[in-house]
Amino acid sequence: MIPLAWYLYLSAALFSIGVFGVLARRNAIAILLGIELMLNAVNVNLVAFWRYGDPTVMSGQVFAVIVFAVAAAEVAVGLSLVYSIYRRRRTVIADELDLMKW
Amino acid sequence: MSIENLIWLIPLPPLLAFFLIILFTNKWKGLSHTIGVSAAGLSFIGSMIVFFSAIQVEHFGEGEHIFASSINWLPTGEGFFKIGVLIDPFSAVTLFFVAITIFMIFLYSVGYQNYGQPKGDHDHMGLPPHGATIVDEHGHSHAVLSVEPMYSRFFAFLGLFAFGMYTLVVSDNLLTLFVGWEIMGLCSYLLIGFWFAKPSARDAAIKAFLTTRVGDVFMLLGLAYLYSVTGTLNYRDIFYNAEVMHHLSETITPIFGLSTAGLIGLLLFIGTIGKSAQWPLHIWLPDAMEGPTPVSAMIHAATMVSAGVYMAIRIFPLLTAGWHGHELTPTMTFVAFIGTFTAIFSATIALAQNDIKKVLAYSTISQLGFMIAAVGIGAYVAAAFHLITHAFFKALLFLGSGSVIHGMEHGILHTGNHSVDPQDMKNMGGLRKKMPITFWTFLIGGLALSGFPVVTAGFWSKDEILADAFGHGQWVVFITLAVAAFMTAFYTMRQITMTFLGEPRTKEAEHAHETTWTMTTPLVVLAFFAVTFGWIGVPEHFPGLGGVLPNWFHHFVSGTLLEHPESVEFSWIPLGTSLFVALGGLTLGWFVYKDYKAGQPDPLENPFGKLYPVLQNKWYFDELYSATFYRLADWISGVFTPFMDQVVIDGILHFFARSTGVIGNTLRDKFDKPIINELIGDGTAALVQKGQVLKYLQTGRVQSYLFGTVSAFIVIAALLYYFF
Amino acid sequence: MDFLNTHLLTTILFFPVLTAMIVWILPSDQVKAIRWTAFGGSLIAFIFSVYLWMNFDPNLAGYQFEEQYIWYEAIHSTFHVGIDGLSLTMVILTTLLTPLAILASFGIVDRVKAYMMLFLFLETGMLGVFLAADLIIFFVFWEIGLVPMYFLINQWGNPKGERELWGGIKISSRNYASLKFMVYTMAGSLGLLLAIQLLGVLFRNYDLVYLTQRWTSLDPNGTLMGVSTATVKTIVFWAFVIAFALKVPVWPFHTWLPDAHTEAPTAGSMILAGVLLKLGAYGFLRLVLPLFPEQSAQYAGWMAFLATMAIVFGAFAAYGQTDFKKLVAYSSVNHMGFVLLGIAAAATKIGTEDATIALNGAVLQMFNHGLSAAGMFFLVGVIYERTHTRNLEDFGGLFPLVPVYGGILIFTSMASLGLPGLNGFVSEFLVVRGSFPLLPIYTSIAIIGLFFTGAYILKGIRKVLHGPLNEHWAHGEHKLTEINLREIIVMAPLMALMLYIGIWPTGLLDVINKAMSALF
Amino acid sequence: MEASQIIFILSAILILSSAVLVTTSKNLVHAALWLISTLFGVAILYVLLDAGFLAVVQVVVYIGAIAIMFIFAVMLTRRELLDTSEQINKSWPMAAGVAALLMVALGALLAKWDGLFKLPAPMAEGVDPIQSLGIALTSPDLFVLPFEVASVLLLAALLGAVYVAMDKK
Repeated sequence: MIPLAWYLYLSAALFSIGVFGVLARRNAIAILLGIELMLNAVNVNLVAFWRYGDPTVMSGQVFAVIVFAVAAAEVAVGLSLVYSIYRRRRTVIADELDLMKW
Repeated sequence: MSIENLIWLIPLPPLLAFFLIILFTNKWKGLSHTIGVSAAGLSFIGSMIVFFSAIQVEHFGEGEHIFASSINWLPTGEGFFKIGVLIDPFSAVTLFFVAITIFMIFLYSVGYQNYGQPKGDHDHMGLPPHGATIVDEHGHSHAVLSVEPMYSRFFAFLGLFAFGMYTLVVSDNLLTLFVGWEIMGLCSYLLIGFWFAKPSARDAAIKAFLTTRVGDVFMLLGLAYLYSVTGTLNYRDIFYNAEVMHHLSETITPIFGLSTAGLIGLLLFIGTIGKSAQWPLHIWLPDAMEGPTPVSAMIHAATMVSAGVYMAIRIFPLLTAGWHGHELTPTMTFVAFIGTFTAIFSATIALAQNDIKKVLAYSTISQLGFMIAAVGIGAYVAAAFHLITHAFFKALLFLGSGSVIHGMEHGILHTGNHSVDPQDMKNMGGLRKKMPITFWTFLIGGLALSGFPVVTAGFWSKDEILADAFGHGQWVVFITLAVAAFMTAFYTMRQITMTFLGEPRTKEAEHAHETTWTMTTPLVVLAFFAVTFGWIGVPEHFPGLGGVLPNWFHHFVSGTLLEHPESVEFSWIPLGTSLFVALGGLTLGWFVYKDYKAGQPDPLENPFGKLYPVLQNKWYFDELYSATFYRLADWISGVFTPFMDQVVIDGILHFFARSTGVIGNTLRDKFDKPIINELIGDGTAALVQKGQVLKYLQTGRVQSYLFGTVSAFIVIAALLYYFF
Repeated sequence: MDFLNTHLLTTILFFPVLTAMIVWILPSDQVKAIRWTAFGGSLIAFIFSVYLWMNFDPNLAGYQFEEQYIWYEAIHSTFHVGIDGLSLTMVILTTLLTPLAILASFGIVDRVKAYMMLFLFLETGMLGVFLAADLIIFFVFWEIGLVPMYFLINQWGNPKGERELWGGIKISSRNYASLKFMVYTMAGSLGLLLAIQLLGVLFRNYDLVYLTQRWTSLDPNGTLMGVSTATVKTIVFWAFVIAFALKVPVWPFHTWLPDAHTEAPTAGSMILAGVLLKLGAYGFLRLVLPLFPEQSAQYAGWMAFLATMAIVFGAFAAYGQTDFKKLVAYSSVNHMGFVLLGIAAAATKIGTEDATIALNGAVLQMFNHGLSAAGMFFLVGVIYERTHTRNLEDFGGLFPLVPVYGGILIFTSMASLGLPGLNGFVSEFLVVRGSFPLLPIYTSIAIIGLFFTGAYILKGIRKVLHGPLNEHWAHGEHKLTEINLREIIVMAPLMALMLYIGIWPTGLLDVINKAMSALF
Repeated sequence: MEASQIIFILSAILILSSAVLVTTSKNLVHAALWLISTLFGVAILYVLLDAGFLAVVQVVVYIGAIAIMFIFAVMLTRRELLDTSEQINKSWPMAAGVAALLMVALGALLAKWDGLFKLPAPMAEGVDPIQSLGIALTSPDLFVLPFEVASVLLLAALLGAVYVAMDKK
């Protein structure tokens, strides 16, 4: 029997790693990878709460499914944006994409 | 089908013809006139059935012995305003002459508008046809009459016109009468202005519409008044209802101390003045002769203007309310004065006119004055009788004059001299040989108009009016009308002499030509009625003839109202007078004009002296109105109202706008700029400096924003968690 | 269908907005699609309102098809819409004229999308006023109708023309006209809003039925907020009257009308004359008379005086114009004067048979004027589109060139003139009949205006169609072309209705009559 | 130690170490591959949590589609396949600080919650979680609307992605 705390701490750790990845990586694709980590952390949380709460109420799983869909959509659009930027600017380094500064 | 349903249907065929022609068959002339004429024919047959059914009913007109039916039309609060049809004795006889004359007009128009002739060389819509050139098999080219360019439209308008007239006659209340009345007003506008491209025709049309509308608005007021007092406009409910009439004649209004009935009657009668072209609203009728010659002219002589008299007779109980057979009430005095004055006034003008149609136009006004005068002295049966006989012979005369003009146009095309006016009697003469049918029928009509004794209808009806005036002791009316009748006979003979007798005064008159059968047939039919119709109204006590034929007309028509008027006592004085004025006028006219030659001044010019141009210019009434009413209206609409709107009202408005602007500018110049801006300063410079530094926070990098967001989130969450 | 039956009014009300949204997402260069969508949308709204007409029961008093939604709870205002015979007549008129006006503006090529959207918003604004059963809603829609009209005049109005103001300032006349229209109406709205607020503050409610009941049953000798009830009522009464009088417009508040009409695009004039002017008269009937019966009776003489002035001076002014469109514009002042005359007469003795007849006449006159004024403005637009002039002196004798147009113009003019057998006569007669026993002097004077109505109508026909042909329009590049099929289709329903109401007004009048009997 | 606890600890180690490598490895292809490994670990957790369907979806959709897409994207956007330039930006210590702070904060937050050491309730007899999930997603009373909205979102994303990535000459 695994206590709920294990899952929660694991997901918190995974989320924090994801946040680090998003903040620290230079490559835009790597930033997206970080986001994927964060989304997975959330999903773990959702499913864990479903299992440890009332498993007959399916909201947790449904939320997870919808997070899948959102993740897929986000990746599709995000990557195509990255690709589109790359075609124009020949770079995917986030720091160099600062046209919107002062 | 019951008679009541048939009455509903009588006005409809011409209306259908109007819509059919306007919407669909406008392009096909033959089809259009077939539709128009057969519609008129259908209505004619229906009218005859109704008429002959009516005269077979015993005591027709009394109580329930009438044909009537009605339906709800306008909801008014709790109840309904009903409209319906009614045939009582008076409308039955009116229907009779209306049906005949309208049918004849339709038939006549086919010939008059040159059906079957080629298309004109230079004809345009809106102008009379100028004639066409055709080349025969020998290579000779002839000028012939050309067909009217708007031929179909003409029949459509006639159809609408007939619809209006029939509606007016068969309706059972004053509102639908007014509907028919105004529709005819529109048609007269359309028909007088038929050749709208001629400025004179266009202006005449507007003059006709507006002048009659002066009367109409008063009439509408009268209708509203009557309706609000009695709660109905139905003839039977008001005029055939002693209680209502009593109430109306007993209540007194604040205006001139007239009784309610008298005031309403007066208001409605002003409508008659307009429609029947009585003085002082007579000015439109002579100008109405601008319409296509005989047809619109005859409409304005035989049918439409009769509507005014028709209504005057309809509202007879109102006009005579409070009258007991002796002293005339104020309203009756007014009516009698208008009628009598108009009769003599326009007879004087007719003496000096040279246009064949204008003479007839003024004679129409004069004869209508006779009828109105008869109504005014309380002799409504005589008025109705004269209305009908006049309709027949005046229709005949107008159609005859149209035929003459047509013949003259033929002559003009032959000689090619277009400067000759085909309507000017000075250019005619000797036409009796060229146009025999026209001559004989015109002669019959002329004699009827003059009141040629015994044989013609005009004699009997005019005699009855004079006898009534005499019998009721109205000496002024009697003498004035007798003088007018004398003038009538005189100018009628003048017209006949100048037109038909003697020798042709121009080449064109020599080459005039009799017209086609579609034009002459109506002349013959109408001539028949112009003679025979008088025989149904021979007074019972007339020496010799009286009692041989029953005075059917008087019996029948007096059933229209509750009180049956008695026939007046026979007296030799009016009979002698009418014999004298008729025969004397005719003889004098012939003597004065029998030797009239081309180029001579009119024989009346010398004896009349300075009066002659006054008569010729119609007593300068047009000029008088132009100088007063038209100028006043122009001033109000052209000067006063723009001043009011643009200077006064907009001036106030602009004053406000300007003041607001001034206040705003003052505030800015005197307060904002010197005080606020100077004292407090812009207050923005410091902000700009700080912004210069702070703008570097805006790195443009996604990650630095995200960093800020996450840090802020943690800090805020921590604060919230620990402090709340 | 069930949804439709329970939400019919809101469906009609917001269908134009929905259509406008669809128009919005269409690409701007697809002009045809935009036009037809806008036309189709407004036509469907019309079909709905015909369905409403079919299912409406004239025998019931009070509102039908009511809908009430929570809207602004803090001030106790609800989104309450309902319909009775009076508003039904106006709704039919609005939904009928809008598709025709849209069809009439197919000739517009400049910024079609924005134009059509404004038009559809305008329709919703007008419908909202007629349907509202809550004062706040009434006011909101009242103002909504104003904005699109402002832009229609300001942006799509006659681009030519300059107007010199004081001190040599020159502005384009369409700017001047639209600003005048806006400022005039806003000035009235100010009082209206304050008056509405006063009622709302007093009773903590804006529902019309409730307010009418409470407001009219106030103790007349009591005080409100320290002032006597009668004084408060009089002040509120005049606030309402001025707001509505500006919109009608009543003499002497009418000077915005000729300017706005002359500068507005054809379809804008059609709606302006056809429906917007009716908002003012509708306000009188819906709010002023029911809320202030005593004050209306007290000041009926003044209202009748203004109405008579409008009739007489409107007619004279129309007669004096040389601009065809201004002539028609002034005719609106003249015709709407009869509406106000009927209302003023009815106010003197509310509830009597005469008053009911006068009100029947007034409402029918509103409907009739909607038809004939829209028709006349459209016809002026037709000829203006071809000749680019509105000066009557530039025309003359055009009848042979354009016989069909001429026939239609004469027909419509005659309806406007009040020829019996066409619609105008019935309503004018009813107004005169109802007003005469109540206000004989004013009615008699108004009749003079009726005479001049004839004069200016005939002047228009005379200058345009009759007389010698102006050769300028007969040949070459200026050759005048006949009215086309689309334009005939715009006119056909108007003409059919004019004839139908003229001959058989019973159906429509029955609804109006029952509504008037129930309302007063 | 139960077997499930051992499995959990093993997969947790897998997840966390791969996740760290995802965020730190210089070669992006490697990072993407490490992501797959992380996702696989999460799938194991789903199995442990009796969410079989999600585990399968995780493998099929996430690993099979999303992660592969990343690899494609990485390869499409590299000038040279082996990019040796710096992959971590200069302010990475601050990022690490924030991440650590977040971890501490979350940990502290969790530590205060009473239900932390709750044990799972036994699964109800005769209830198939997959069937329940299916019903939940398609029943109008439950989640059909969010489900449909999600599908619209996917469609929109599909169109958007195609549009954005399209090479407009």
